[in-house]
Formats: sequence, structure tokens, C-alpha cells
Amino acid sequence: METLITIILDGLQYSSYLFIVSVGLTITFGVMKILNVTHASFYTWGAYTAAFFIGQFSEMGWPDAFGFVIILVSAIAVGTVLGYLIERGLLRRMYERDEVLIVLATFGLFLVLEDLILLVFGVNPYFAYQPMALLESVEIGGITRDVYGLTLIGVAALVAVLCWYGLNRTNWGKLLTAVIYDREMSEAMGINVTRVYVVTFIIGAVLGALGGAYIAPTVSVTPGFGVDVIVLSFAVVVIGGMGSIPGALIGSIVVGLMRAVAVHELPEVELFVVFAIMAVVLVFRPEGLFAPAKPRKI
Amino acid sequence: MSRDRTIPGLTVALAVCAIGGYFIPDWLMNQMMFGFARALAILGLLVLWRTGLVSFGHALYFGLGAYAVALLDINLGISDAFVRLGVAMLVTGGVGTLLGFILRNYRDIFFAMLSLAFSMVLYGILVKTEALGSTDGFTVSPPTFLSAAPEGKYPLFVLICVFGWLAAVLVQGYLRSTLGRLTTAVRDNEIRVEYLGYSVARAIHIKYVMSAVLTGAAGALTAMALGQVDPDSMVNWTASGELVFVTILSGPGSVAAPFIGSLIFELLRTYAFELVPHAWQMIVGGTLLAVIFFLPGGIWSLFARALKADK
Amino acid sequence: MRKRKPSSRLGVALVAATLSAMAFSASSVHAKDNIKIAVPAFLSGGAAGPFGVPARNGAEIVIDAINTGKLPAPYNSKGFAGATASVDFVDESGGSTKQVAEYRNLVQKRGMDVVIGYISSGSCVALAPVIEELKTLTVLATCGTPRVFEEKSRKYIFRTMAHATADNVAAAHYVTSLMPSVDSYTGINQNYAWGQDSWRDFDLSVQHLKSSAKASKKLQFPKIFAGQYGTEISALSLDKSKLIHSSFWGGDLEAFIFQGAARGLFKKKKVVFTVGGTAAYRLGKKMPNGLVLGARGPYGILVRDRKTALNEWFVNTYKNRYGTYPPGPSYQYGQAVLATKIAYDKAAKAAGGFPTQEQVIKAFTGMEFESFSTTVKMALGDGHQAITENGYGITKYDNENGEPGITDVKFFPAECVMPPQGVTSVDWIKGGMKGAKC
Amino acid sequence: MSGDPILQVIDLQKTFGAVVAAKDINIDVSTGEVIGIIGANGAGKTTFVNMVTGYLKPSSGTIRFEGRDITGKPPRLVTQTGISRSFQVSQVFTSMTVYDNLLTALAITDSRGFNALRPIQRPDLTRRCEETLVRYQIDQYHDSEASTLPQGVRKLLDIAMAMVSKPRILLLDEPTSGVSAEEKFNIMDIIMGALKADQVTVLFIEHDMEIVERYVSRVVAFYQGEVICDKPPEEALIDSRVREFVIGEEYPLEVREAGSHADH
Repeated sequence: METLITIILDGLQYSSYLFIVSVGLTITFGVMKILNVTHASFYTWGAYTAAFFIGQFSEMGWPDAFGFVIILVSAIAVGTVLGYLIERGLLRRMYERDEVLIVLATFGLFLVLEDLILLVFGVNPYFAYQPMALLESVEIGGITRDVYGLTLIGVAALVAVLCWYGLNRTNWGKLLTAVIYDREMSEAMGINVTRVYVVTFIIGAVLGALGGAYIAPTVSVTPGFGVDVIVLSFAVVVIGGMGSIPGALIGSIVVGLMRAVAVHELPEVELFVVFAIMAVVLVFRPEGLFAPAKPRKI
Repeated sequence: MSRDRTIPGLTVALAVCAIGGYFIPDWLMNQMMFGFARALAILGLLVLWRTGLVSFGHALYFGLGAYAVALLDINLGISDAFVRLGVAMLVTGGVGTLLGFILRNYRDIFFAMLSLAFSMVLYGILVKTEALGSTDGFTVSPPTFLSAAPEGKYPLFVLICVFGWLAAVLVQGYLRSTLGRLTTAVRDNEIRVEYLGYSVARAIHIKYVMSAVLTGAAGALTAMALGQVDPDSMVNWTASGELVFVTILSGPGSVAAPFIGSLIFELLRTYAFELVPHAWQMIVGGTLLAVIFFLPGGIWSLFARALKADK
Repeated sequence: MRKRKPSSRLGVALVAATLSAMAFSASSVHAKDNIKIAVPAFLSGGAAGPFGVPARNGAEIVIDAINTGKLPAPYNSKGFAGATASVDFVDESGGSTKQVAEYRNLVQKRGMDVVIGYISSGSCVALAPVIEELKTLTVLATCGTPRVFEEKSRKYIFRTMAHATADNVAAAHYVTSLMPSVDSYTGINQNYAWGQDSWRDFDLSVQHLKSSAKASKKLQFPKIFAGQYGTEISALSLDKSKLIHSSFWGGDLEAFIFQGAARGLFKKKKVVFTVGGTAAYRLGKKMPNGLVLGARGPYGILVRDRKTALNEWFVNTYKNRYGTYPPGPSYQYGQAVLATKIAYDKAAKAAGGFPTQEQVIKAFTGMEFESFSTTVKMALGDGHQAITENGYGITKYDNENGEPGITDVKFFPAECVMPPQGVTSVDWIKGGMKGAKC
Repeated sequence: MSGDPILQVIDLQKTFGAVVAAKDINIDVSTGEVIGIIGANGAGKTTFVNMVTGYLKPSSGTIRFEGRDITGKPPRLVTQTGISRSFQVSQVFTSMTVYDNLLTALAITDSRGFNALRPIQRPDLTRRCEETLVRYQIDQYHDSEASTLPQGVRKLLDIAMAMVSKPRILLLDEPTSGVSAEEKFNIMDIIMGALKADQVTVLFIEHDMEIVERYVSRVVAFYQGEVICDKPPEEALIDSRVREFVIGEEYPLEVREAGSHADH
């Protein structure tokens, strides 16, 4: 019983992390049809920025709770600045090109941004333990858990609800849905697709950066720690259905729980299991477990 | 019709490399070995690319080829270069044929993602299995040639050059055949191909297996040239990305392009690493961006321009 | 097809590319007053901050002091056999395959005389055959796996610190002798040679020293540089074992300590970190008290207060230049550089002039010398592998001085924790550690 | 125009969910016929052609070609048995020249066994290629890239490519759609001339009644997935249901003589 509770909590916690990181990726893909490798850079830059400022403000004697504000502000700042620059400077010039070529261009940019991290922040890891230390820990299922980690689940739920609300209950969401459904038609209807794109990309970027910023207090933020994140999010997004927000949620839960089971019961297969699921889903349901409705054109 | 002089050109290049290789410094010979070995994989990816398919998982075959060599070496003590190469190609051909049955029905981003998934499955297995060397990988003993065990790298260098030449000539012949024409044809219009009575799935399957075998050979030769295999630089997604990167860098214009592009990449990386150790990735990534934006035909288009201006 | 481009000049183009590449390479002739040293260490990636940079810094201050003759006596002669060293620091990250390719460049293209360094066991295992092939003196500074010299005897490779067996045998001694309540144990180690060997040595040693102790069935071997250990920490918490063994290092170690501390893991379990020393300085006050820490030998925090002239010089010089106490990797790299100097000087004395590489190797083999913090004997691997004492202590933050501290330090002599010449580590431990002098 | 029908369509049905796209279609086609298929948009014409050529699987019913059951076979097998088709939107290899398009088509249909590996540039193929270009009067576009061609030339190329497999029956989906009014008869003349030489049975979908009148020997009219009329053109075009549901009342009632087409 204790093991079961622990596995479920571990799984959900990891799922939440995956969801926050990958939901931005899937939104960008859904609207713009771009599989964005620089999403990993948003994650890394978000983490570095948050960790850096949490450290700075803590040294200046600000209360630890201020860390949460920094996390949010860092995510928004990093996502907006990087997202805007990349969409305007790079992607805008590429929409006519092959989608695979766009993936590669973002891969190239990802390499550049990785090294830029080194130049800006140096090689030393950053610690931003303050928010995590502030929330202390509780005993659940016979073991101690840090409350900060558990709040991840809440943050993920909040992100999911906001995404759902934004997409289904606002005018902006209706515009997005129209563009997702048929770009040309939306343009003909007078929707400013260019603006929709830049805003979507920034939202995706902010979510990626939020993933990094929120996870920063629990890890040592080191160069290159975004490399594995991007393939994991690819897996999540593909499993759920590329471009689908509920899909990203389902994908995160599947991957998170399976990984938790693996680590607890059969640690050797931990890494293998994620990609095996991805392959199986692609083979039997290429559109993903939760694919968005897509118009078919002949 | 202008005479196509790819094959005479390649043959001259082979002679120059094989003879010149005897006199060049060791480090350069190494770079050329790595470059030309990788070029085989690029050759396979080029065929797929012309068909409109980009695989983000060909490190699967690169790794399989390399690990086939390492496992033969460690478990059976087989050091013969030809046996190693042959087994690597058989293994990758077999796996390619099996996976091809699935992948031939996929296109675009789905093809890319499923390839990625398959390669990451292998990565997940390798990294977590101690018997397969986990993160460390294996050391590979130097190759022998039909029971001769010559000193130095020159014999392997010649093997790589000759094999590269052979592969390029065969691929060139292939591209000029009907099957070869089924690259651009499939990319342009699958419906038309089907209504001409040819199975698009089969055309893609053949090309996929071909690229798998070529990439397997590339992995095997790299493993022998390097004396080391490991999952992170050979099987991880970044390795697949690198292969696609070099394909774009080379350009699809000619079967000679992969050899030039791959060698230039090798030199670029070495010098970037030596001159700016902290920012070498930035240089590599920047080059990729520059090629995508300013040189859609890859490095080959520069050569082609130069050759044309010559006339 | 009219679009196909002719490529007749391909050969010419290739030759041109080749020549231009060659023109770049500096083919310097080495004069006797200068030797070229390459120092590889992690300069990027997760291990750079905790390991690579301190390692590099340790090598740097020692090389600078050697070049200017400012090391304390008896090492205050200038240079390596009189030759000034020019040093290139190179990045060790990117995986073993990349390191193999890079090593070839270092020797064949950049013409290095000596390579001193390497942190990861992965690098060292992969490089050993290449080093022998390229016949260039290479002094391994930090990497730990015993495989390097146990698989084969090596001519051009030296390692100036003890290998991982010492860490884990000493850890087993420490745990079994000072912590009698521990009767069960589990482990979390990285999934490569280092982690696997470390666990095996520790497990076997405990079984030998205290056969009643039970090892857990569910061992964690997460991927190196994984960074997030939430699920693993849960699994370890649920495990009934009282002690956790870990050979984590670098960024992984720090992340694990942070996450474990937040989860109360270290209150619930005893933990022994064989490479924990580096984290003590970096985490400062955040380092939990009560952890059993090693530093892979008599280095870093374990020997900070040893009052020998060499150690005081090292600690003070380092602290003045970089603002912190030198952690283990600084000592280890410094020690490797110092050993190289001693071998050069000794060979020069014997040869009566600047020595050849063969002469340096001859001098290096079997050498015994006084390093910054300890006595080093090149006793194993036919005189190529060093043995030193090894020790552990328990963390206790020094609130008075506001700096990390350590208590209950206990050292075990070299001959107690390392196998004798000619026996592999695993055989030695399995065979009941015959010949151990504790 | 006698003997067994070359193509028999028996009780063909196709439903997409609740939508019935084809209902109880029965058509027999004899060798040498030229059949015009007419009907409003969405009447089921293209669905019918798609089912006969294997692009869509019928929900039920049978399609026989020269006595063999070809129901539900994929396009490439249908093509191999001797049926070919063109498309409303021309299906050509857009990045190739006209010459390469046709050469590729010829090579692919001639790719049994070892032939697939022979160089594509071989005398027998190139000769046939040049001949075909002349026959379809597109040889002046020899080196133009297909994506740059005028609509009419593209249509001709599409049909020329459909014909390289030497089919015995050809289905054309709106051969003159998108072609200017001045050009349409010219193009139809080229097509029908070339097809006559090859003795092909032709079914084509057409909206333009002037073309139907002029070229077909029989008209099949579709309405809401059903065949509402199957008669010679002079009878079909005055059929009240055809006039109501397909061609509209404003089309001149009197059937003109062949050849007296009205220029606009």
C-alpha cells in the first residue's frame, strides 16, 4: 500500500513536471506546425534566470517566499524575450520551408543558445533552494515528501485549467482554434495569423521557461541539463497526439506513471520504457492517443 | 545533354586520397577516416531526403553497426575488418527490413518521430545494460585484414576510401536507375506513382533498407577507426541530429557532396573545439543556421558553382 | 537530366581542402626549454563547476609555481627538468568517443608532450588503448576505475592517485567499524563503470567484513547527469536498508543531496558518499550534518588542516587565488602535475640532461614521493598505479567559523585498502583481502 | 461495340458515415465506348471514378474488369490490370521537367524485375518519350518544369502519363477544368485523337455540356449518388430529370449537330 501511494505520487509529480514542460511544445506545434527544439533552451534559460535571481535576492535579504514571484517573472520575461526574438528573427523567415528543415533550424539555434548559457552564466551550477526549503516537508505513505515537489501537481493542474479556459472560453482561444483548423481559411476570414503566431510562440516559450524556472529550486542548475528534456517532451507530445493539449496531459500521465513503476520495481528499464511506449503508440495510433480533429484535404 | 562526370571525378578523388593518405599527418588521416565513414551514412540519408523523408533516428543504425563490431570483438574476438563490416551490414539490413515494414507507411514529422523513438529505444537499452557497456560503451581492438595485422591506420584508411568510393558509385548508378528516379517521383507525387502501377511503400522500403545498411557500415567503420563505441555520441538523439545536420550541410546535389560535407564538418568541429573550447557548439549551430538560410543547396552548391564558372 | 552537375574537379578540390587544413596545423619543433602539456577536465556540463573547474585550478597553480620555481622545497627547482610548461586546458565533456577523437588531435595535431588529467572513468577506460597506441606519456589525475591497469599492463599511462577500490574498501571499513548498528544497505550509483565498480567493491567488502549485513535487492543505477532523483529517493526511502552507499559526484551529487535533504532522506538513513568531499564546500551550510564523506583519498576537506609545508602552501595559494578552500579534484590534479615534475627532474638527473620520454617513464615507474597532503607510492600496475591512504569523516557544519567542517575522521593505510601488486581488486576482496595491513 | 462488357459495375455502394455517396450503381461499359459522366458537384461522379480505380474501397458491390473482379484492389494493382486515370487536379511530378515526367512514368511502368535497376536514360525509353511528347503536342515544353506549366499543358501531360501504362480503359476526371474556353476544344481534340490511336475505352467526368455533346457516345448522369440517366447524348441532354438536376433549364434545348460548336 505504501509503495502504491508512493508510486502514484512520484508518478504524478513527474507527470506534472513533464506536462508543464511539454504543453508549450504541443501548443506551438498545434498552431504553427513547428516542432521546436529550442523549447529545451526556454527551459534551460528559465531555470538559469530563476536560479540566478533567487540567489541574488536571497543574498540581499529578501524573504524566501519572494522566490515564487521570481519564478513567475523569470518565466514570463525569458519566454517573452526569447520567444519574440526567435519568432521574429528566425521562424518568420521559414514558414514557407519544409517543416523538417524548421526542426533543424531550431536544433541549430538550440546549440547556439546552449553555449550562450555558458557565456552568460558561467559553468558553475546554481542553487535556488530557498523556495523549496521554505515549504518544508510532510509525511505521506510512510515517507517524507517535500511540499514544493507536491505543489508541482497543483501548478500543472493550474496550467491545464488555464489552457483549457483560454482555448475554449475566450475570443483569443477561438481565433487559435480557427488557425489550428485551417490557416488559409482563417487568413481569408481576416484573422491576423502573423500576430496569432507570435503570441502563440511566446505562450509556448513562457510555458517552457516556467517548467525550467519551477524545477530550478529542486535541482542544481547546470549547463546542458535541457538536453534530455526535449526528447522526453517529444515522447510525451507524440504519445498524447501532436498539437493536442489534453493529449499532452494524457501523455505526461502515462509516461510519468510508467517511469515511476519502472524505477520502483525494475530500475533497469526506466529509460527504455518511455521510448518503447512512444514507439508503440506511433505504430498503432500514429495520430497519438488524443489527436485533435483534423480536416482532411485531398 | 552534358556529360555527367561524377564517377571519373570520384575515381580521381579516390586515387588522390589513397596515395596522398600515405603522406599526410596522422591527425588529418583520422579526420578523413571519420569524415568519410560518416559520409556513408549521409549518402543513405541523402537518398531518403531526395524521397522527401528525414529520419531523426538514424543513429539507431550507426549505433547498431558500431556495437556489432564491438560485440564481435569482445565476445568472439573477431578482428577481421571485412567480417566486422559484413556482419554490421547484415544486422542493420535485417533490422532495417523489419522496421521498414512499419516506417514505410509514415511520412513527414511522423516518419521523423517514429525513427527517433526506435533509436531512443536502443539508446535506453544500451545505457541501462551493464553487459552492453552502459554509458561507457566498449573499446574496440584495431582491425586485421584477412589475417594480416598491419601497423598503423593506413590500411583501414584505404579500406574506408575504397568502400566510400564503391558506395558512392553504386548509389550514383542507383539514382540514375528507375528505382533511383523513384526518389524525387515519390517526393513529388505519391498518387501518380501508385497510378503508374508502382508501390510507393515498396519504393520507400527499399530506400530505407539501403540507408540503414549504409549507416550501419558507417558505424562499423567509425568504430574501427576510433577504437571506441559509446551510446551518447553514437546512439543518442543528438547523434541522429548530427547526421541530419551533415546531410543538410553537404547538400543533395551529388553523391560526392556527403564526402566533402562530412570532412568539412569534421574539420570545423575540430578547429572550433580547439580555438573556442567554450563555444564550439555555438559555431556548429551557427553554421547549421547559416547553411539553412544562405546555402539551401549545401556546401555542394558552392562546388557546383565553382565548377560551372570554370567552364 | 540536365540539372546534374559535373564534378570533374572533385579531386583537385579535395586536395585543396586537405592542404588548407594542413596549413592550419602548427607543426612546432619542441625545444628543450619548453614542454607542451594538455590538461583535460570537464569545462562544460554538469561536472564542470564541482569538479572540472577546481581540477583545472589545482593544475594551474601548481604548473605556474613550477614554471616560476615557487613550489616549497624540495620541489623549488624551475620547470619540468628545467623546461617551462605551456599548458592547454581542454574540455572533457561529450562522451568517451569524443574524448578518444580529441585525444588523437591533442597528440597528433597539437603535438602535446604530456597529457595530465581526466576526471571520468569513462574517459580513462576508453582512452587507455589509444594512449598506448600513440605512445605519449599520460598521467591520469582523478578517474577511478581499477580497470585501466587491471585489464592490461600499460607503459605510457600512470595514475597518481588510488583507484576506486580504495574508496569503497575504506568506506566498508569505516561503516563496519564505526557504525555497528548498520546491518543492511542499499545503493544509488551512476550507470557506468564508475558506479557499477564502486557498488561491487563496496558490496563485496562489506560482505567480507560483516557477513551478517544484508544488501538490498533493488539497487538504483540512474543515468549519469540525470539531475532529478525524486522517484529514486522515494524508492530508497521505502527500502528497509539502514545505509545507502553512493559514488555520485559532481552536479548529480549536489542535486541528490538537495533533493534528499528536502525529503528527509538523510535523517532516516545513514548515507556514505565516497566522493562527497567536493559538495561540502560548495553547499556550505546547506550540506546536511551527519553524512559520511570521503574525498577519494586524503584530499580536500579531509586534509584541510594538515600542517605540512606543502599542504599549507597549497591551501593558501589556492585560497588566495580562487577564494575557496581547494576541494579534492584540485589536490588530485595538483598531485598529478607534481608527480610529472618529479619524474622529469629525476629522469634528468639520471640522464644528465633533458630526458627522453622513455627516461621519464622509467623514472616515473615505481616512484615514491611526498605530495601536498600525503605520501604516494606508485606500487601497483607494475609501478604505474599509485596507492595512498584513504579516509572518511562525518559532516558537521562549523558554526563558529561559518565554514563546513568534518568530524570523526579516520584514515586507513594504503596497504589496508588497496590490493597488492598482481591481484585484481575483485579477486582480492572476494579472496578475503589477503595481505591487507590495517 | 459489341461482345462482353470490358467494365461491369454491379450494385456499387459507398457510404461515409451517414452520407451515401454512391447508391446501387450499375453500369456496363463496352470496348470502344466514350462515356461522359455528368452531375452536379457532390453528385458522386468522382467517388465513382475513385472506386473504380481503387482510390476508395466500395462499401459493397462488385467491379469487374475484363471479367476479373477488381473490387477494392489498391490503385497500383488496378493500374497493372489495365485501368488508368487522370485527375481533376493534375498529378504530375512538380519538380521535374515535362520530359523527365514522362520518362519517369515510362520507366516506372517498365520496371519489372531487373529493369528497375537499369539506367533510366535508355534508348527505347527516350525514343518512346519523345514520340509521346509529339503525339500530345507538348514537345515545345520539353524542358519546362511541371510546376510552371499552363493549365492545359499540365492536363495533357497528366493524361499522357496516365497513358504510358497502355491501359485498355481510361477514366478522366474533368479533363478541361481550369482550361480557358478558347483552348478547351483544342485540348479535347488532342486528347481524343491520341486516345483513338490507342483504341482506349474512355469514361470522363465533365461539366461542360458542349464537350459532352461533341465527344461522347453515351452519357451517364449522377444525382445524389445515384445514376439517374444512362443514354446516348442526344437523348440524355433532353431528359427532364437530367435537365432539372444536372445541366439546368437555361441550356439550349435543341441538340446541335456534331461539329457546330458555338464559339463564345
